[in-house]
Amino acid sequence: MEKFAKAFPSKPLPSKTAKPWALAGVVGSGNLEVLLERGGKPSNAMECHVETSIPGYKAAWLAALSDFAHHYAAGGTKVTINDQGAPPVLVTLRLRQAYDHLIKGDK
Amino acid sequence: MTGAILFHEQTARQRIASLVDLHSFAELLPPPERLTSPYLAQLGIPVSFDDGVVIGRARIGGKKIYLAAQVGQFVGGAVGEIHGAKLTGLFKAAARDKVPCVLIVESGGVRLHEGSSGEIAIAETMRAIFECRALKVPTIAVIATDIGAYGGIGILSTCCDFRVMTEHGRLGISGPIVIEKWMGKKAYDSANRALVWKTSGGKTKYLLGDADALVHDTADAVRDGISKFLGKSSAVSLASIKARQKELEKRLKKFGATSEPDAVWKGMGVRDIEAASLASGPEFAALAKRGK
Amino acid sequence: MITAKTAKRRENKTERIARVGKLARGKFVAPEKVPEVLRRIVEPGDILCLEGDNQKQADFLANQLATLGKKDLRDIHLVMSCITLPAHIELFRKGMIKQVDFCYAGPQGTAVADLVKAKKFPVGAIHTYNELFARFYVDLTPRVALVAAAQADRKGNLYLAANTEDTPAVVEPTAFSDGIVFAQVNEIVDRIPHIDIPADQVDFIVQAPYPMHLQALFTRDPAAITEVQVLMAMVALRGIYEKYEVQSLNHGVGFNTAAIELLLPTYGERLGLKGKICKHWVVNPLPTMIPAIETGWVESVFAFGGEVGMERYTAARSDVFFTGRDGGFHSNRPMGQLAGLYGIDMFIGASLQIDINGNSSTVSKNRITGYGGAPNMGCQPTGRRHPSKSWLKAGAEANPGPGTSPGRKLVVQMVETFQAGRVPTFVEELDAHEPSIRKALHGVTPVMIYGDDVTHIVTEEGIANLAACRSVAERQAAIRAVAGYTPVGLKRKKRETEDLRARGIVQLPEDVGVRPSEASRSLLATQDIKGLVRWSNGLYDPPSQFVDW
Amino acid sequence: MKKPTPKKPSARAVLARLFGASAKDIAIEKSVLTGYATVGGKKVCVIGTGDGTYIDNAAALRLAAHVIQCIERAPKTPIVMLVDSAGQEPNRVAEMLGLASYFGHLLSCLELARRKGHKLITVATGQAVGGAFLCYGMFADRIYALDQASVGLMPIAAMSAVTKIPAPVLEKLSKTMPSLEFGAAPFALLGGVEEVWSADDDVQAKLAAAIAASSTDDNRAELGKKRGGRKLALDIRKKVLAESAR
Repeated sequence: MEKFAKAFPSKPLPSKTAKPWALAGVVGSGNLEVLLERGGKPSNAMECHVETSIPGYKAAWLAALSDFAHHYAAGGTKVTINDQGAPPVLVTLRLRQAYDHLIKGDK
Repeated sequence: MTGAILFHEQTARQRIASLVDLHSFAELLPPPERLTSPYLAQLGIPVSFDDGVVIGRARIGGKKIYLAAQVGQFVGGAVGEIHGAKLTGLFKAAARDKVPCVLIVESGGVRLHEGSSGEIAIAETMRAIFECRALKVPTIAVIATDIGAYGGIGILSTCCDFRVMTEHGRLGISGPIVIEKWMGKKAYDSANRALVWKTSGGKTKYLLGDADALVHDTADAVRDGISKFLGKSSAVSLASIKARQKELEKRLKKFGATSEPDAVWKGMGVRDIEAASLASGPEFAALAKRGK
Repeated sequence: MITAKTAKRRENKTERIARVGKLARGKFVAPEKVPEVLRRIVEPGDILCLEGDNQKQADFLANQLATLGKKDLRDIHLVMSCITLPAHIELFRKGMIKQVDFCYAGPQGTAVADLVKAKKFPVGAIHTYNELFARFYVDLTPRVALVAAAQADRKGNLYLAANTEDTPAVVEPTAFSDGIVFAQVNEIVDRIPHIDIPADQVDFIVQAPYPMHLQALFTRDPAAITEVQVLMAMVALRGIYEKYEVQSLNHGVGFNTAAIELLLPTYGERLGLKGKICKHWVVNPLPTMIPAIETGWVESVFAFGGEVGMERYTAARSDVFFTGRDGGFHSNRPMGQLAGLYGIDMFIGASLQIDINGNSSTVSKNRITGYGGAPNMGCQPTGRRHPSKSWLKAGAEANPGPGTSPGRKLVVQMVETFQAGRVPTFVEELDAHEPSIRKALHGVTPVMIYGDDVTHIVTEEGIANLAACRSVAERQAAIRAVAGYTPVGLKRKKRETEDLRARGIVQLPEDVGVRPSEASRSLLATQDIKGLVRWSNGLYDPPSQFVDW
Repeated sequence: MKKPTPKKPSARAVLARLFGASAKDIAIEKSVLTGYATVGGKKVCVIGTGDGTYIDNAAALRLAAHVIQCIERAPKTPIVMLVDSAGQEPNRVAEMLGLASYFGHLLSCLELARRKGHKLITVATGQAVGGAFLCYGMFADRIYALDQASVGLMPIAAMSAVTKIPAPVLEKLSKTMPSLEFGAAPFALLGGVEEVWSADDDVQAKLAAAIAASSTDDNRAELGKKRGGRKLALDIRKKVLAESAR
């Protein structure tokens, strides 16, 4: 297992979201779960905590998270990831799904 | 035919969302509480915030239910200490509140990485299920995926009042790979998918009476299947267990020497095996005429 | 007038047939006599064609050939489409082959790489299909061809059923140059449904004790299509199919394109694209096309070969597929490749590796697979003259200068940035540059599709329009922009990417109107093989390994 | 997997130790035990397995039939369940016929007995592993184990083989996590066994006392927490109950 944490600059989250937290994905081979929560500090950063079963890809992780923080207004959120070897594309996809879910709720 | 969401492909959370009334699900011990397995953490295996089972309160068609959905992808949906305790607590809550309890099963049984704790948890949950049944609180297991209900969870599923299955669902104790290892490839080729499903799949279980409903592989169909049983319960009585004893004796006598699933299908009233193989849910039930 | 030289070639054929003598009854040879017959009809130095592609195989004849040794047959110049069977490898191990010219070695890719390392694989060249078929008429004309057919009648006419494939391309040059054609057939019958190969082009026939090997190469189980592939399919549909109004096309065999096929009746319908795109196809009878065919998207399909289990369905849909008078499916590989070269708006396929210049390859140090037919279609046919909307639009984007074609075929590479096991698809340099491989191939780097031919690369990150790039540096930047988080992708510069995006050379999913969170398997017309059977009204008979009911 | 090796002492000897002379009325058919005996001068119903046998569809039915008979003919008689079984034998026909349902039926019969006032006491006498322990023994009101009994999910070697985690890693962890350890004593630490009886104990007296003290509430989670072997289960369960009551 490899663990790391980092905060990325991001525009603040909309003041109202449908839910206080959202979870996307599952922990399974080649997959991951992303827990996205309101209440991270400060409001202009996305705070990320990653635990991954496959060490050695930190650069790709940080780049993917940084890009997400850049493209989405996710400031003031806390992202916690349990990963079992998901490819970066799934990381981005799950982040987007969790984000959509947080903002819009079920359906 | 287009765009149907297959129930067996959904994640546990998606299943819940698509089964219950909109916005009715309130998760108990939700992910932000971060109740994760200390065993897996010690072993360097990824943990999950729900420990492989999502539990909570919800409504289906306006009726209150307790609901659990196992996460098959996470360590095979296997039951560890936390996972098991969540299940036990949920069934106990259902008994306390006299609210039906639905378990969306997807588990290979005890989580080996956590040793005997998971085994005891399954036994405790069985006790809690029977607490519900004694109070005429319906307990319903939904078995709809290939991970299905195996090992201790296979046994546990048979303790519930009702089982709703799809053709993708498998119910048993030992899985095909274990049996193949034990008996040899000749006796059981685990790669023969058609044979595997005819041995443990929903259709055969429905024919034999071990599944109470066989529904299409969609959330809508599963919800209808569940709804049918929400108002019912099958309290354990002397008459019921005596009837069951007879039925199981008869089954063993009739098919005990048979190794071909097709013989079981024919014996249970399926005339056109090929058509029945292709049919699913109620279409199959109609072809089979289980006569229940 | 017959010159001395033609007389000599014809005499030689007569001698060979005379040597067989009573081992055959007329044209017909008993299975157990086949090795001896082969020994007598093949001479050292012969060009021998062993029919077999990535689908059907003259496997009985190949297996019989492999029972012989170097003392029976030597110095053979083997020409064949696909090295597929263990028997093929055996011929090399026994040292019977002095040269081989072929196209593809999929299942034996590892064995071929081993033979190359052991210097037991004297390769002339790895070809594309049409090149090899062409050379059958130029400098690689077979003296003996061993082919496979479904049925023969008593006169020796052959019926090829759903798997015409390479057979006419092998038989004709052989038969019309005094070569010997030897066919294995599944059965000998009084009447065949129709004649594919006339008896006077066939010298010997054996009824094989087992039916010819057929590989279910094009069956893709919808259950294995991932949501990422669905996302890419949505992006491709909007960013390429819709944009260029692609009318005629070829699809590869991968899951990416299978996802597109299954999105047509759902997502495609919703976009109002029915009747506007994807009308004419040059592809094998892909089971995943059944829903699109059943919903009326497809006007015609011409195929290189058949597909196991699609026989009844294709016969029932003779309005779409090419069929004989008897209703039987008809395929033809060289004609299919030709159609794929000149006749279509778009080729779209996947690759294992793409380099920074857009060159792609399926070769690695330990696996040499060759090309097959993809490069015949995945290239710019500068000989093309007829216009189409798509061809002109893509041509205009490519900004043709004087002295170049006004149009462009869309040549699209559709890949995930990582292969299974986190192996990056995008690399700075292809494994195919490995010196030992280049040496064995006489200095040729085995590139599947050249970067110059590629117009677009689609990944889960978006689309790179390479045709619209104005410099090598720009093309490299565009590739990095869609290479995701591979080492190649991590080297991209944000400003460069933004600039390319502003100019439409790089498009993210949202730039083509796709919301990634919408990408769901539920958009597929069916999510499993059983659904395909239902869509076909029970006419599709999937191979048993795909059946769990 | 290894074929089961019969554990010593034999089923008969175990019965004699638990029930003295009254054990003679207990039938042993294919290592499945059914009958009645006397404990502390009172009649008990006995069901069980011996010699580490496999339990199959037919065995489950025989045990169930005896429980039904006991409910009908000997109301409220305590039922003593003896466990010495290697589990269910992996078998395709057994699975096809629904072995899980046969086990579920046996459990239903025991549940009815409990509701009708029969006390349910389990004594793990030999192997008490896998499905065979879950399908009746672990369903008792109170569970005891002889100290030579092999109780638990599976030995560490087997666990290592299936999970691919090196045995030494599991060994080391089991020092702080008794759940991973195999045997009656660690199982008791988890609350899965009320008490382990040693060779020196007067087992008949212990059994009589156990029957007398039996209660139908499931106390295993409490025990597990108190004994420190299963620290989370009770709290998690309580949390579910508390949050759901809100």
